[in-house]
Amino acid sequence: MEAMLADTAWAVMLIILPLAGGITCFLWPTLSKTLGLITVAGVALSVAGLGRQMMENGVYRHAVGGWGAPLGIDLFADGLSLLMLIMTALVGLGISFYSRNYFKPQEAIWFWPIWLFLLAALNALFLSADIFNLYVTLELVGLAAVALTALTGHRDALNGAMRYLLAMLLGSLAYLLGVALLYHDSGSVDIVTLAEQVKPNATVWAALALMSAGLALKTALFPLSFWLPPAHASAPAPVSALLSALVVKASFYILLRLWLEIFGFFAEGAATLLGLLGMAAILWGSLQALCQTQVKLLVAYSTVAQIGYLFLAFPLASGSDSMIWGVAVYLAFSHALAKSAMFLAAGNLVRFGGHDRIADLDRVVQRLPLTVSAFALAGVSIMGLPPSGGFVGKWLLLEAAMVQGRWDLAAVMMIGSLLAAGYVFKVLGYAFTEAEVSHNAKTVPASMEWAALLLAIGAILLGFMAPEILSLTRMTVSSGAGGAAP
Amino acid sequence: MEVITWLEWAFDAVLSVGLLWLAWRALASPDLFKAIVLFVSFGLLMALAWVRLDAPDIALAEAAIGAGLTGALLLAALARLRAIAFKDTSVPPPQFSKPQFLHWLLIFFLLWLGAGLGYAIWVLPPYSTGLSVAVAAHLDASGVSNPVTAVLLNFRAYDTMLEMIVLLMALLGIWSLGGFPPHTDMPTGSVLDTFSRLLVPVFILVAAYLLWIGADAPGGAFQAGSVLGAAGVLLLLSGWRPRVSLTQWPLKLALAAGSSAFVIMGLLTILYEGQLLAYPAAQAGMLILFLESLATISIGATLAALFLGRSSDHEENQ
Amino acid sequence: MIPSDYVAVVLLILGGIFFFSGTVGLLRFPDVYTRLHALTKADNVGLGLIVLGLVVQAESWFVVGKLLLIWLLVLFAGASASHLIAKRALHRGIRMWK
Amino acid sequence: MSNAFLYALVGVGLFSLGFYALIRHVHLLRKILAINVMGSGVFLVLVALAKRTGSALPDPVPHAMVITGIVVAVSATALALILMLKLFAETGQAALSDRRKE
Repeated sequence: MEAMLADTAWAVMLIILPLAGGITCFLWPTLSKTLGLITVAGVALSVAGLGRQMMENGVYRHAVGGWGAPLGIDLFADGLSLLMLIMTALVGLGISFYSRNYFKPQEAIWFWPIWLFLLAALNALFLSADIFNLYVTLELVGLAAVALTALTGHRDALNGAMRYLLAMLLGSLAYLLGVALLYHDSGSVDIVTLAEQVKPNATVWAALALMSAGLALKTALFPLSFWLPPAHASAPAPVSALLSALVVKASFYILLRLWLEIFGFFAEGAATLLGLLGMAAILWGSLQALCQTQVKLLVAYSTVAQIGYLFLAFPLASGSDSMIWGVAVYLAFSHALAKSAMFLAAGNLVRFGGHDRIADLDRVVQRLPLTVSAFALAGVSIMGLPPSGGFVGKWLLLEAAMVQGRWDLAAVMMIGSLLAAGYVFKVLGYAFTEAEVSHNAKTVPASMEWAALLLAIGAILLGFMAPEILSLTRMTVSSGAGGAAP
Repeated sequence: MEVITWLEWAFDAVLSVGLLWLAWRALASPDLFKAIVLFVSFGLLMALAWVRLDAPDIALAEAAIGAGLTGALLLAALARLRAIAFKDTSVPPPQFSKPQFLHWLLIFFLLWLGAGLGYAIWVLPPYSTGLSVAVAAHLDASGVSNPVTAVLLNFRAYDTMLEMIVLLMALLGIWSLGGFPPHTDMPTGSVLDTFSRLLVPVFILVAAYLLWIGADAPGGAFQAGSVLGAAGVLLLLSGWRPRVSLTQWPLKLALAAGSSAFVIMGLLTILYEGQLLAYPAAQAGMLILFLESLATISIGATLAALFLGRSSDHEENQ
Repeated sequence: MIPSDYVAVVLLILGGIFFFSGTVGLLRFPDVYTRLHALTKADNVGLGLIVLGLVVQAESWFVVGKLLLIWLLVLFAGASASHLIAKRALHRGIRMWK
Repeated sequence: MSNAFLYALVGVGLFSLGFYALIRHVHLLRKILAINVMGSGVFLVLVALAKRTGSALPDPVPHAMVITGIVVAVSATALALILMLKLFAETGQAALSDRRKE
């Protein structure tokens, strides 16, 4: 039993399982609810299996079709992708648990197959080592996200979904043109072979610019974040949690992987530009969030701000060793847990009061204690207060910024955390007061409240498990086998 | 043979200018209907360009999907747009959204972008074999002799699996939105009925031929599937609607056939070969043909269902 | 240049001329019905000549069969399409030019 | 052989043309047309440069990529069209409205 468990290809299960689940949910819509949860639980188990497998024999590599790197496509998992897979599995579990009661029946039969295909695409994306394969997974993630955003069919959801689809397609085409240039320059689309053969000439610089612009547009980095707030705010609550926590991180992860393996060695100038845009994103996003009147829009603008933090890793990493990438992935993980908890809590508020206007939150603390505490705990992690995961991630970034003498980055990080505290307490403040117009509140199922709370507690617990997780991120190709066993 | 190369250069130059001019006219023409018709002819010119670039597989796919089906989808959408609006057909001229100075900023940025990309392409080495040597080396082990089908169905079969899911995803997205609003069906005359009744069997024959020939010559699952999709669109245009019993189980099975075939093949190859989608060398050709035939059915059904737009169970719970 | 090539070149040029006359008809004729008339007549005969030109050069009978099938399908499609366009134009009340 | 670079430059031209139309036009159907033209431009670059192998047979890998790309493009176009129609049915105009319904 032990041997059989050890050598099963868990990574492949991570992709095949949700695909099979999605197709079965499509064919038998009546049992899609239970089947969906079982599939997501199966995915979580597969991630655990993959993690255990990687603990023993280090980096995981799988040649699809048996053809090997330049000709065929390789699956590749190191510490960074493992962390992203764990993030996807945990947030996916919370959201699936929440969505069982959230959707009306005719919406549920479409939510589950699309969500399982999205999960499969995310897992495939985090495991892929082939830049054209990344294009196909990116496209699948984008189409699924747009279909889910427009699920309710309301005016704003359709508007947000249309804007998101056009931005997503533009980003994918720019990325694909970059893939075309890279392929025709060095004759391969496999990341490892590219890393060896790519030399900084005009074509590679054009490919770098195109791919970074396309991926920054899909990650909603500041000037290109026009599409994110309307899409994330108008989508159904579990979908906006999915978008902010997972989908946005997928394109960030690809940019990180490309920078780490291919472009990082000769792209200092572009790294400082990304850092500048990151700083602008933190300030602009936080200020916009401060002056929002609706919870979901506030949380969406907070996503724009927190993405800025992730992009600060680019200028810092080009200076020192690659430990900074581990910190960026860790910060993405903690933001995913906290932000999904926040959006689910916002969903509960909307379900409870019928609206999400901050001013009219009517004594929500007494009537929805679990939801507001979930929002508060998630806020602790977003703000970066100690013991939360957000604190550890931001502290490490701050430390690296000070070591490298980047006082501007450090200052912006501080201001960002201050502004984050501002908008979180703004919501919490109104949660205690009594609104003028009291309205008949609908009951919120306990499972939905507990889903939000568990994710928020996860964001806090992440801070306690920081040493193990950060040592996990050091398990990359360079550190060889078994480098990470704590 | 100097005349021939000069003639080829003249043809390429005319085709290039034609492509750019048609694309510009299609994007800038005031009337939407004219824009779509110009876009379809642009798609046909693109198919010609693929032939000039020795890419017959893509020419087939572009003519059937790029020009044909996308054109049909656009025209159907325009008809539905006008059916909802009941407004007169003259759509307001393309008003530009941004103020004037931004217009010139955008033009300057695009010229700079075009020049930069043009230079990035121009400095590429005139000769580079890319992966063609590796494909040629492993071609005989792949079970098919058409290199493009070998890449699509064997070397990068994983991409094609995700590709089938993308198609299914688009259909799920459309059905989850409740499908296209009802389109007033025009009374079809007898000519269209005889036309479609005679042509659909030929379509199915051509699709089977393309599927079979795909192993050795240009053709394969996507081209055959798009011809099947075209047959479906022709039937739908001539007023034929699938019987309700047909749209429950059989349609869903046909739609999911291609992707589930890939997923099951993935599972089997993991169990027996230890590698995802690694066909045993002896039966590679047969397995590829099996996968391709199911993919053809699935692509044809999906493309036709994309055009129909409404899902079967949508009607029940309306 | 063996004799069959000469025949092929002559046929192809003749076909080209018919296509050219069809295009001139498209540009010069006053309304949609006459243009449809010009297009379907000239282009089908033009295509027939081009197919014959290619048949002369074809290596195997199988290719000849496919070429003739192409011509047949285009004839069939051209006729039906022009009929439908003309019916639709009449339905939308586009008057003839005289 | 060297018509590869000619068609690649045409591809870049189509990409820029489509990019311009995507930004400038308000009507969603025109934006969808622009996305398709940009897609054709990128595919043209991919396949044109595959002809530089020096031998009669071009490089088949970009050809497979473009076939996958064409099918992805038609899926995205179908989804965009349905979104446009539903948006038109809800708001009465086939364009993105900037004002948020407060």
